[in-house]
Amino acid sequence: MLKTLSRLPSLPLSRSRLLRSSVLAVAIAFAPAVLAPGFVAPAMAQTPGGDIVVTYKDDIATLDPAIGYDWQNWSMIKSLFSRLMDYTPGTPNLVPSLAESFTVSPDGLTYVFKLHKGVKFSNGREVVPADVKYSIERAVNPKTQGPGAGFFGAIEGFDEFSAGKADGLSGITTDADSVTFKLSRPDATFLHVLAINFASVVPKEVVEAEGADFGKKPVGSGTFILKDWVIGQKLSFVKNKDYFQKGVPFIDSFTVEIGQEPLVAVLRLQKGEVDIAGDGVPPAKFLEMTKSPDAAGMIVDGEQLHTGYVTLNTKIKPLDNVKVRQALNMAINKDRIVRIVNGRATPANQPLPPLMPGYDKDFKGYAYDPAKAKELLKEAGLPDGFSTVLYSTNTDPQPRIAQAIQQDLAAIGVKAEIKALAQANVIAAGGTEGEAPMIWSGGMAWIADFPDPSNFYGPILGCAGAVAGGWNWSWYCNKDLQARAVAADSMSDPAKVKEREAAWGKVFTDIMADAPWIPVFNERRIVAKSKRMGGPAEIYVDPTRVINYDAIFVK
Amino acid sequence: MLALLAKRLVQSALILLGVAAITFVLLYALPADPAVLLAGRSATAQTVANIRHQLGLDQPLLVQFWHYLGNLLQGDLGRSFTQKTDVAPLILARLPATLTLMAAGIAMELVIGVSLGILAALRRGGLVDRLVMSLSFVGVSTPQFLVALLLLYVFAATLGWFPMSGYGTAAHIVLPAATLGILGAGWYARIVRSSMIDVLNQDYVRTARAKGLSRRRIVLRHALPNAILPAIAMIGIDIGQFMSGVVVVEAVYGWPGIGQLAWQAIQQVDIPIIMGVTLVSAAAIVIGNLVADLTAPLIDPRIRAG
Amino acid sequence: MTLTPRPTPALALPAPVLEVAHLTVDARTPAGLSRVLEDVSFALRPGETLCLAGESGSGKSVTSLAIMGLLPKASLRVTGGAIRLDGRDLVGLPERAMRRLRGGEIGMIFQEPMTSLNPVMTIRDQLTEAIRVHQGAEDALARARAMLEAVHISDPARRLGQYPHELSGGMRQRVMIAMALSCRPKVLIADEPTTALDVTVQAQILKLMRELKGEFGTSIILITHDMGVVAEMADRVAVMKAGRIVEQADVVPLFTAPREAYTRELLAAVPRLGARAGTDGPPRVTPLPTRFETGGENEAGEETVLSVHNLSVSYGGARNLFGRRGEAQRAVEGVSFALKRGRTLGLVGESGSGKSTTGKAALGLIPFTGEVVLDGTAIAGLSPRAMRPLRRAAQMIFQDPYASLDPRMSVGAAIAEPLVIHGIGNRAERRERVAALLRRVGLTADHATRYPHEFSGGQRQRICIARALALEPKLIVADESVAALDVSVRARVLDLMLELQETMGLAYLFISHDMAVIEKMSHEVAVMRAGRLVEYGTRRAIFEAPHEAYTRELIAAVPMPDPTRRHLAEAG
Amino acid sequence: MFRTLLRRPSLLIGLIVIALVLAGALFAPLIAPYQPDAQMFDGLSLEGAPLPPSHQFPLGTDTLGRDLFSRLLYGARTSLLIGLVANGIAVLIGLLIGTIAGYFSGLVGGTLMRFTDLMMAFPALLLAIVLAALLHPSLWIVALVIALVNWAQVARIVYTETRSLAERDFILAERAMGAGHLRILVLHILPHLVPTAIVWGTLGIATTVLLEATLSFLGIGVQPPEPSWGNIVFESQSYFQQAPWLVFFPGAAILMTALAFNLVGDALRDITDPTQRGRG
Repeated sequence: MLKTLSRLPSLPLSRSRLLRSSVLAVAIAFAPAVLAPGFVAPAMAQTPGGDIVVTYKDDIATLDPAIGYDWQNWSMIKSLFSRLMDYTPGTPNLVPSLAESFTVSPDGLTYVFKLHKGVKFSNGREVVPADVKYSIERAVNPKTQGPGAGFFGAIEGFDEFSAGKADGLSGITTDADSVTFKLSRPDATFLHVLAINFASVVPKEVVEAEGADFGKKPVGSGTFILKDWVIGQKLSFVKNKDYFQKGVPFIDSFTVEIGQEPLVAVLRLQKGEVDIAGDGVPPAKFLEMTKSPDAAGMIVDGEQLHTGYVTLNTKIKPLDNVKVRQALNMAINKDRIVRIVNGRATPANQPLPPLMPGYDKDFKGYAYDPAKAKELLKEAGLPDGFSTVLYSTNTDPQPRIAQAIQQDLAAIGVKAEIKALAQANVIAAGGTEGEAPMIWSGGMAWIADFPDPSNFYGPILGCAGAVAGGWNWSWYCNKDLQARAVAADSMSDPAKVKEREAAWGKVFTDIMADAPWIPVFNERRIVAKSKRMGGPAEIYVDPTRVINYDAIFVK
Repeated sequence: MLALLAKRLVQSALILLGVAAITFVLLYALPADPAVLLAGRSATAQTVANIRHQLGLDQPLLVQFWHYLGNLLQGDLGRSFTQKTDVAPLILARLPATLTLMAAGIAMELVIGVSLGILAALRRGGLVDRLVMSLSFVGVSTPQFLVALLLLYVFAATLGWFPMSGYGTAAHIVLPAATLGILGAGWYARIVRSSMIDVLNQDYVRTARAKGLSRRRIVLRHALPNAILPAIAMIGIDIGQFMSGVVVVEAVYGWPGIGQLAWQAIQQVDIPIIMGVTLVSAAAIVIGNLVADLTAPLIDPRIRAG
Repeated sequence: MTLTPRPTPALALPAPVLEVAHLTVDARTPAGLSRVLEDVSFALRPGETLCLAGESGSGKSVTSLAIMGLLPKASLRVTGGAIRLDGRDLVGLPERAMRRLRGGEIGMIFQEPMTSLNPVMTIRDQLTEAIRVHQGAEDALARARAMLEAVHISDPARRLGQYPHELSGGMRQRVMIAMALSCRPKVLIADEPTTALDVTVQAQILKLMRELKGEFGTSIILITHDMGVVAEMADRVAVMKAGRIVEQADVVPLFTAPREAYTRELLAAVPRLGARAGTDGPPRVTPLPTRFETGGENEAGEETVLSVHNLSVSYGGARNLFGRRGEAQRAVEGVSFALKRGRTLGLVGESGSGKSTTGKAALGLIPFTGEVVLDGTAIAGLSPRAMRPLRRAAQMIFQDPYASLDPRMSVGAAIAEPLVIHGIGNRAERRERVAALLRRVGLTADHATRYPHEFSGGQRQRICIARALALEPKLIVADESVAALDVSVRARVLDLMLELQETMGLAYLFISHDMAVIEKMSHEVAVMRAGRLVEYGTRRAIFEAPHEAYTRELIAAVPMPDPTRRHLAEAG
Repeated sequence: MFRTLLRRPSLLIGLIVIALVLAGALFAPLIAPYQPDAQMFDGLSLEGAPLPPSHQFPLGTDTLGRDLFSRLLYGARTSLLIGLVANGIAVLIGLLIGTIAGYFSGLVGGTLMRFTDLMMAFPALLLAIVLAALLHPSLWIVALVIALVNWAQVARIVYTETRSLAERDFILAERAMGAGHLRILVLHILPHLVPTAIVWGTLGIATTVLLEATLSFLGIGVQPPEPSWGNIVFESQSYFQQAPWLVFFPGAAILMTALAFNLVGDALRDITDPTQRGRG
């Protein structure tokens, strides 16, 4: 998941992966080895040119691909650098990018990528296979302190390297025009891993020359080049004329203005001063905008792989009692909460969002039934309810949602005190054993790094996450389910795709029997763009990029 | 004078040291572990421990503080946990914006406050006086964010006279500076009024009148330089108030100053940035007081003599 | 010049420069109008010095401000009469026209040279300003310098660039005079121009004024409460009381044959230097022979109450960063004296000579070095706790009786305070004692429930004395205790103090800058200058045969309330 | 007293407003038409938008469908409580440190005043933010934080006044009579500082209400659903265009109350200190 450590004025706007079809991305790995990079044919012709303005509230942190891991810099890094694999814009469909072609061994343990010839970094040097090896090793190297190291855990030599016992990843070898990866175990998600930002290719000599400043003066081989960065004010990106795929991107440049209140950004957008309000439409403005005649041209409303939930700490009394947890699940009026967020979400009943492979649309979950909830509490020996604490981040609308939950809980006699804190403090409380009985995940909610159900389990519901400083804030650990999860993840045989999917799906619905979460809703992402901006909605709520700067264009 | 300056400088340095120590202790006690936040969700306990070690967070508080001070003396404010860059350039990049805003705000305060104060003092007890005094009360009683939102809505969003947000041109600074200035002007008006009334009752003003000077000359040449002294002392204190005010104002107007930086850093428990911003604002306050202390003698020769 | 008894024919005498006729001024108060000046009339002839004399509140200053058109508009207003300058009525003249006269035709100087100059402007700016406003800019600077030379200021070129705080009080008053005369006004109004100055400086300034009057041909209205100054300066005198002129006459007849009772009273109250010549002690005010209430000793001067040896007090030396003091300045150095029971030591000197500091150090109120023996105990280095019993032996009375009383405490409580502190008596006993003390100082017992601001200055000083007496001290340090009082009140308070000394055997360390008062009160006199004792001896020795030139200078500088013996202005 | 009131309409107005606010706070349960934290189904439009003032909801509803009028009434309790508690503490600390530092100039006074300077140099809001984050915000913590931020100013003023008092002759007279330090401090210095303390306490309440609002605006104030004027505005600030009543009414309440306290404080200063009459 991406850290959304920032003050989000609206619903959690997080980098999302939109999965339009249920076709498993893994399948692509075994498609004919030469997949031409290309685009979903847009409805209208893209005219090249145009300079656009994008706004964000928060500072852009580093643009170093080995480090950057938040939803603002994610899409910029995507466009500054290229990777072996990428996605078709607006879809979760994997395509080779820097790789001209690739092969996978039948046992799923060896991947060979042949690189495009003549791809150049923006400093003029050609990209060679050694750069790929260097870049991934850099992301894994503990000295980098990169948050993405764990994704590469399947590559041979990972453990030695991350423990500091080796100088590099023994599993990556290169020759004149190709890179070979040897895995220590089958990883059904490995091609996705090579498409995430941490696998971006960087030029070693520049990284070493710039040292710590590389994140502020990035050099890559992507569609755009960072021309200028006025810290705290704006970043200017210009089109990389030498990008190895001709005709990409469309716009000549985009300027990211920082420090703009989302509300102000939308007001400016309506006046035509801004083209994309990066932080989306704040709730206050949402209804008005959707009702206005301009709405059709300005509002992009897309689904994302998001679930908002309340964690129930299984190590804190009385939440350690499954009946209590079930009772709480039945107490929440999710329809009302959805109304409070102006209908920008749909009620949820399981951890996985509807568009995620493995989502069980027949699963009913716990229906809203306060009477039954009270009964369950009585059975649990708590006829008069109990007192507890509900944590939430302190940015609108999270405290409001927490209050709605609080009122629902009060209806069955559960008195929840709200602690609305800065995000960092909530995360710290969640990662401390016995500290936070309940946490509303809003603003920090789980969004998959890539469209695979496995990504929704490990850190947030698996035993490995239930440690101090971990992200499994329910402190939930079911050994049986854990075993089934591991089994499902090693099913890398393409023939078993459906089976794997079903296995994962069952894991998530079975988790609900233990009720460590109250899944509340799946939120849609609302983006505001100026009317001159063209293209389908997908490229503004791109499942892999948030905003796909490569694909957007000016009408 | 030089001795005074040296003394005040050392005093200021000690105050900053105190501020650094207090902030350090406070932040150390914050219930959030930067290492965990940095490591991200897919991190193992080993990674977290590694990061903690690399940041020196596993060392005793005193050692950490000692290192921090050592670096500080070399102008090194440490590295931001989240942004992975040196803090000093981050703050330096944003400081001009905040300083510009503060300067504009203070200028507005002074111009509005001093002229209204003089006006009220001259029309003491009259309608103008009462009006000015009432307005000054409304000024100091109004929540800053309310004014910020109101000005934004009226003058930028509705009337479109000024840009809504951003930085760079003179037009951009008007509304944020007005938000800071209009409210603060109330204090200045009150202070200047009261000291002006005081000064106008002084013997030397009577002397000036006995010399047959014009009222204008008496007010501007004789009374004002004396009456302005308390207002100058106020500027030093004011900078402290402004440092708080800019957080709100910068947030509303998207002003790229250190207020926004501070707010983000607090949300992210980015201790080096919080430390840096605290020290810089404390330094601004201290320098402001210092400048006020040193400006007063320029106007008042009596202080010059010590 | 003498006033002719007949109605003044226009041709017989030069026409007055300034004529005030039936001037009436009212004050606006919440309760309505109240009269401040009533039917004030006088005429100022060319080259004449007219003194407006009177005690505080008599309307002297209001008169002068009315002439200048400087009455505070909000509260005071001329409601009748006329002020004619060269025949032109100034009452109701528009501000613009009035402004031309101020500083141009009428100059004015004030009591406090310290505060009457703008502290943030150079002397040059303040001087040239007036010249420029009234007479154009041409040679303002040269004329300013000429004016400074005319008032005999040392190093005038340098003074021009200086700020008021860099000048001494005397120099500032000279600058004020230079400023007031810079446009050669016809009339100079001097409102208590020397009251705030040391006696020697006063003599110089008075002399200067006389000299300049001749030189510039200016007529002077001199406002003063000091009959000595009147006698030294005036051609004619108008005595004011409660907003009226009670008597107006040439100066010699006024002093030799005052017609009005009030004038006589006023003159009688003025202490005259040399009045005690040939005697050893203060005048006896009680008819009976000395009998101390305490009984024990019946011979005054046996017991030494206070002995000070080699006393030094350091001030200043700004604290450095670490709280240590830097190089200190000596405020008092090597002062020694002794004071016996029932006697008064007059400590005299000009401002800044260290008199008050000596007084406070003698009571251990400020840190000092040297030896102070108070009632037989050396107090150096004593803790406040150890000092406490000694406090009963010695008390202090200050210059400003209002400031030395807690405004939030009733008079009774204030007088009882020392008794409470020392745990003397119960509530009822204390109340009785307070009543007795109040009666003792000439007030009544029912005053106890009132608050200080309800009393007049003289009464307040009596209250302070009562409080000082509460502990039946042997010694009272009186620090300029009568300086703030009007002459008539001053005389009565001094008499009270003498009477208390006679009946209770009090010893006084009497600190004053006023030679006449010192002469009246003291048995012994110590003259201080710049922190040191320059002369110390019996009163008679000091006043009748001073050894030191400085002492002689001090005595010579005192204005004599006798116009026939003018010595200050005319001597040099 | 009544005459004084009549002659000072501003004081009268201030007192009336304060009385109204106090009454509203005290009798909130009687006056309020709804529970302050009741999220009513009919309090939101079908799309989830807050409702404008109407017969049913006199000041409209907030974004959770709660009655704004009821929340403002209960919010007055919180805001006033914080104002009084925070200022009480701040004035007490300031009085203690200021008098001690002013009376015992020298090492003790110097140290205390350097510490006060340090607190003055500390960016107040930053301190408040860090402390609030550190201590987990609650009503009392917010009050405490504000007190800790505000005392330094009171201490400075008290210090200056004590210094000038300590040099007055009547204090010297007390010492000459043999009065101990405690007696002088308690009986002769403190009573003179009471008006200052009252005035600053009153003026401070205005600042405090504003600071609480600012803390809430930044999301670190009183915890929801407990209403305070600050967090009511904070929760709804982004609706200032769509639902202006959500910002306007609480904003006006804060403004009016702050104004009232300022007016009263100023008038008190004039009345208790005749020498200051007519000054700022």
